[in-house]
Amino acid sequence: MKKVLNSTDQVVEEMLDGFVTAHADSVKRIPDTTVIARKDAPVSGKVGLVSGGGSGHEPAHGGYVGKGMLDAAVVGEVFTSPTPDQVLEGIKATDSGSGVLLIIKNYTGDVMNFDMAAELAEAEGITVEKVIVNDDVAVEDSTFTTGRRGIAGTVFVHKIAGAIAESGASLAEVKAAAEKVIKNVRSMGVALESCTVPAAGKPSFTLKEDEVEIGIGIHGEPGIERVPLQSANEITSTLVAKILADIDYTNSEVAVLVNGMGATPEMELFIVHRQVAKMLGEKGINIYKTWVGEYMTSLEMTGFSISLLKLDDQLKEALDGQSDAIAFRL
Amino acid sequence: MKKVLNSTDQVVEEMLDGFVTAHADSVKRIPDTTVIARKDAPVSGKVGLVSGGGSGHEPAHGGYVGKGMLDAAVVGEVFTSPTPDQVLEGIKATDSGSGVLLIIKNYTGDVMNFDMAAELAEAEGITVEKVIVNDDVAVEDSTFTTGRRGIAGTVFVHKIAGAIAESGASLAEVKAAAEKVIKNVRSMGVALESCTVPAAGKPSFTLKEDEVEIGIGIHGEPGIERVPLQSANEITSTLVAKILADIDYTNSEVAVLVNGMGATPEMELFIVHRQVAKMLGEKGINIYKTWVGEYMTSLEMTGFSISLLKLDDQLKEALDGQSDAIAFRL
Amino acid sequence: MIILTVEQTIQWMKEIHKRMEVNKEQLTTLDQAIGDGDHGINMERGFAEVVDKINNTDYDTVADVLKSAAMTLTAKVGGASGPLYGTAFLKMATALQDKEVNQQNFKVAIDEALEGIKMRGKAEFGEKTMYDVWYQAAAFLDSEKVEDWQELIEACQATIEDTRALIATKGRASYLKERAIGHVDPGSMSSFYMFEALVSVLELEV
Amino acid sequence: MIILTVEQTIQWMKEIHKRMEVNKEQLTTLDQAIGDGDHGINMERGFAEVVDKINNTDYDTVADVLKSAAMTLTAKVGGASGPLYGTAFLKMATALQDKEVNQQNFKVAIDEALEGIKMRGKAEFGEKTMYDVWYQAAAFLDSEKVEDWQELIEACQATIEDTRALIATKGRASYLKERAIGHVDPGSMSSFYMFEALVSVLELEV
Ligand SMILES: Nc1ncnc2c1ncn2[C@@H]1O[C@H](COP(=O)(O)OP(=O)(O)O)[C@@H](O)[C@H]1O
Ligand SMILES: Nc1ncnc2c1ncn2[C@@H]1O[C@H](COP(=O)(O)OP(=O)(O)O)[C@@H](O)[C@H]1O
Ligand SMILES: [Mg+2]
Ligand SMILES: [Mg+2]
Ligand SMILES: [Mg+2]
Ligand SMILES: [Mg+2]
Repeated sequence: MKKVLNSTDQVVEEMLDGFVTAHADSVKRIPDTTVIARKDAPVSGKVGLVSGGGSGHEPAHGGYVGKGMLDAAVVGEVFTSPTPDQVLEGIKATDSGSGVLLIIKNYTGDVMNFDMAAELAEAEGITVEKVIVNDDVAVEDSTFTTGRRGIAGTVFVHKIAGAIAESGASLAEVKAAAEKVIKNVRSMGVALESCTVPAAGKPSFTLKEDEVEIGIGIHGEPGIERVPLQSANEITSTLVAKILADIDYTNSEVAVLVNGMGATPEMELFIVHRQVAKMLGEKGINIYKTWVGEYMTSLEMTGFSISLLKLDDQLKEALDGQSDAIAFRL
Repeated sequence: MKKVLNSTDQVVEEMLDGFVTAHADSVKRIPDTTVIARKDAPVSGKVGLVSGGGSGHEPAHGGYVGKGMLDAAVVGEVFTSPTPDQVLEGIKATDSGSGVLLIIKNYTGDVMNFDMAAELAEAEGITVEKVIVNDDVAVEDSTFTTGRRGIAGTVFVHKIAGAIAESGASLAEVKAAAEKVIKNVRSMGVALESCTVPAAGKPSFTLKEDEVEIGIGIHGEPGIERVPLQSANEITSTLVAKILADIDYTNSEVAVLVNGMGATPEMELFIVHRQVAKMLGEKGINIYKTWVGEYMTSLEMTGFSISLLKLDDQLKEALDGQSDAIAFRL
Repeated sequence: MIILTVEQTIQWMKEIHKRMEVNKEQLTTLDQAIGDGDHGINMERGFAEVVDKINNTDYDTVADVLKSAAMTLTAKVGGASGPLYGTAFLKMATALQDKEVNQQNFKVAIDEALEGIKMRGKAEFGEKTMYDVWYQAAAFLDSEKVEDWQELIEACQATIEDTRALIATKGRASYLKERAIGHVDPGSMSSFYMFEALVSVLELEV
Repeated sequence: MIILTVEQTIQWMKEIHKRMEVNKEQLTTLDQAIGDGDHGINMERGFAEVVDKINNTDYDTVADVLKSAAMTLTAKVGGASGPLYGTAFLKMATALQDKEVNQQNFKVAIDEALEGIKMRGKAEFGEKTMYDVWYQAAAFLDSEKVEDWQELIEACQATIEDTRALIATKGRASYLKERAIGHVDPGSMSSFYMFEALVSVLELEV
């Protein structure tokens, strides 16, 4: 393992320290917690938006804290959901009396820890609502199982719920908008190489020189299928086809997110986007706006994910709203 | 070599295509060239700013095209300076009659190709000025040799010259501001793992499991020294000490750029920034603003660079100016 | 007859930590195969915190020790296993509140822990999770009076082996469908170490 | 006596391309050691374009062929080698304009090419660049009348070996200081192939 670290059990602490030092003009760390909050949190009269998860997904989630997006991000150990008490601190730091919405990615750990935090917050008299993002079409959506995972499409939930909250909407309205995004966003990813969790010291999985893993999650979990390395166009087609098969995008306008998993050169992401745009064009799906870059990473994993969000007028307006978040300026 | 590509000799073409497709609202590609220009170029009454270089440094340089930064970026093959005719197209696309400033990184190839383009442009009656960025303190500054390289500090030149140009300044004034930045910016980088040029198909260099290369350039050129892998704090200290030894930053305010080379997790960059901030604090150097992320990459190289820009009031104001560039929104 | 004293309970936590330390890499490797590769790290970190907490606290009852462990696991582990084990130990603590720990009460406590995991994780038996091991442990305690605690270890051991053959329908391993077959569930393994640690202190002369 | 016809000049370019193709990886490997690892790629791409251009054009003079090559290299290669070789061939073309290519005129043309590289690259002899090879080639042509063109190849070959021992003070290799010692300069190597290709066509029966 070759990493720029001081000590494997201090990575989160030191990252948070470096992060708030770098961005002290817009964010703050709630003392003795792993919570990054807007500098002006709680914002009076505004619904608080709290998300988070394990670390290792940078710029998620601290990079999405700022006016127009999240009020707080709660950070756990690498790839490990934060604990209920930390999430509770995030909730308390952002509640201005208008209630708090938790944006949770659908992983057992995240759901349980955020649930427990919500219970604790309710016990303290804070109104909390939750939405659970499950955009990953690689995983089957079934009520008998854990259901689909939440991956990069979550960024759109942050952005749109953030804009709606900024407009002064009520907790119920912000939640409804977030759920509309969740209903309309689908994603899927692929890995060419694994990442290495610092404390584990060895790669999470191993692929052969000519193999890729289709349908990976964002924690180095294995995907659904190993296939031979194909051309950029072929891999992209596989992912896009799977996404398009899941909900009907016909004649719609979409936002596109081509997300690098950590080590993929941006050059390759643009080559992927080229094919995404081509396929959508052929299907008569109109691209409203595109983001290409690293938005929800898995440490230094090589690979990418594609997310498509089906838009309506409300979502478009919210997507265009101003954002001061460090990793999503608009 | 495991990459998301269709064909190694189409990478630049397909990347450019994907790039303009993704960002068609703000940039355009000059037809049949490798020039990315502001959609509204040439901007009447404004000095044109043209930079560029080989590709593989994404988001440099296309990501810095936009209001408040570059008017055009001219892209070459991977790690290979663009040719004079392409640079000439960039100049022609951005000259509104107020002249064009070329921002060149100090590499023999870049300097020669941009020089030839400037001669061709002058022959066509366009006033062209040039500045040469040489921020890399890993390389000795000597008039007998090629001199220091231009690396990530170039982004500050784009930003500040861009803001000055946007304010309606003359070519001479924009050039003077760019030169002031060049005089006051220093950088240095380190690699943990090499990158692989697609057409080469194998890594540019090989490091042992416990070795890092100090003082690398941005094209996979070897650095100045191989040393054992050290802690984040130690590596950072080495780089910062070298930078601070080069010009006197005492009692000054600085802008900091911690730049990932392509595959380094952002988490690690923040751990580096933590130490940068600590060292500067101890020396009484005040950080005015910080950027942490990928700004001048070398494909999927693992490693990072640190840049420090010494600021005065003019530079601060220009640094704060609005920018619509995709990779440097402000 | 009291089967577990305060001293033994403290020792139980220390024995768990010892096992998590020794088997950290094994648990992480199991989790790399069908999860996200942090289970050993999570468990070792969590029980190190538990031991730390316990070393700095005085306890009057077994329930208090278990409650300390529960709170610490919940607050320090995160992930799926943090809330699940936190809940399990909290439910045990509640069940044993103001009670001496004889076999009957302990059996009830394990039943409660089992219910806690089920409630928190919405797991059923046979979904290839830690629930399977707790389920077997509870079933074992239901069977008459225990003569030889080693048999508890064997029951748990068998369950672990059973998880190997299963498709998972809860937790991260569920994403893998058929590909999870052939791999032991990491949470079942760490639960096994907990019961193994328990038996090692139950058999202690105190 | 005419030593180079239009046909031979066209063949010269094709022979260069052939060598760049065959030695693409070698040149790239040399450039990986002390540069940025693209020299073979640049050269192969550039001369492929030259051959393409030449195949689609009719030429009356040697100068015209060389000018085509120069323009193509300048417009298609980029990097350091593009402008340098572009300039070299352009200077040769200019020197041979309206002249037949006898040994005397060819010698002058190589001198001009040498001056062009020097002007463009600000290089001197002994800086571990392609200039070294052109310098030796020019020096060789200065020495009386050439009897055996193989000697030109030998002169260039020796220079390449000489670059191995040098510290570079121009180009990317200069960043490496002492670490460049022991490595052949990639541009010198590609220049060697150009002269090797030249000799192969000079000795052609036409
Ligand atoms: N819904 C659930 N019910 C019961 N146990 C579960 C559930 N989900 C996961 N687990 C258990 O948790 C273990 C994983 O723990 P850990 O790796 O620490 O958390 P995470 O999956 O968040 O990384 C699994 O091996 C499984 O035994
Ligand atoms: N200033 C210079 N003068 C003469 N030759 C040079 C100079 N700089 C570089 N070269 C030659 O160019 C070669 C490198 O070419 P190439 O790899 O194609 O370009 P780049 O260095 O831009 O990647 C070097 O090996 C050297 O022979
Ligand atoms: Mg985890
Ligand atoms: Mg090059
Ligand atoms: Mg896990
Ligand atoms: Mg080169």
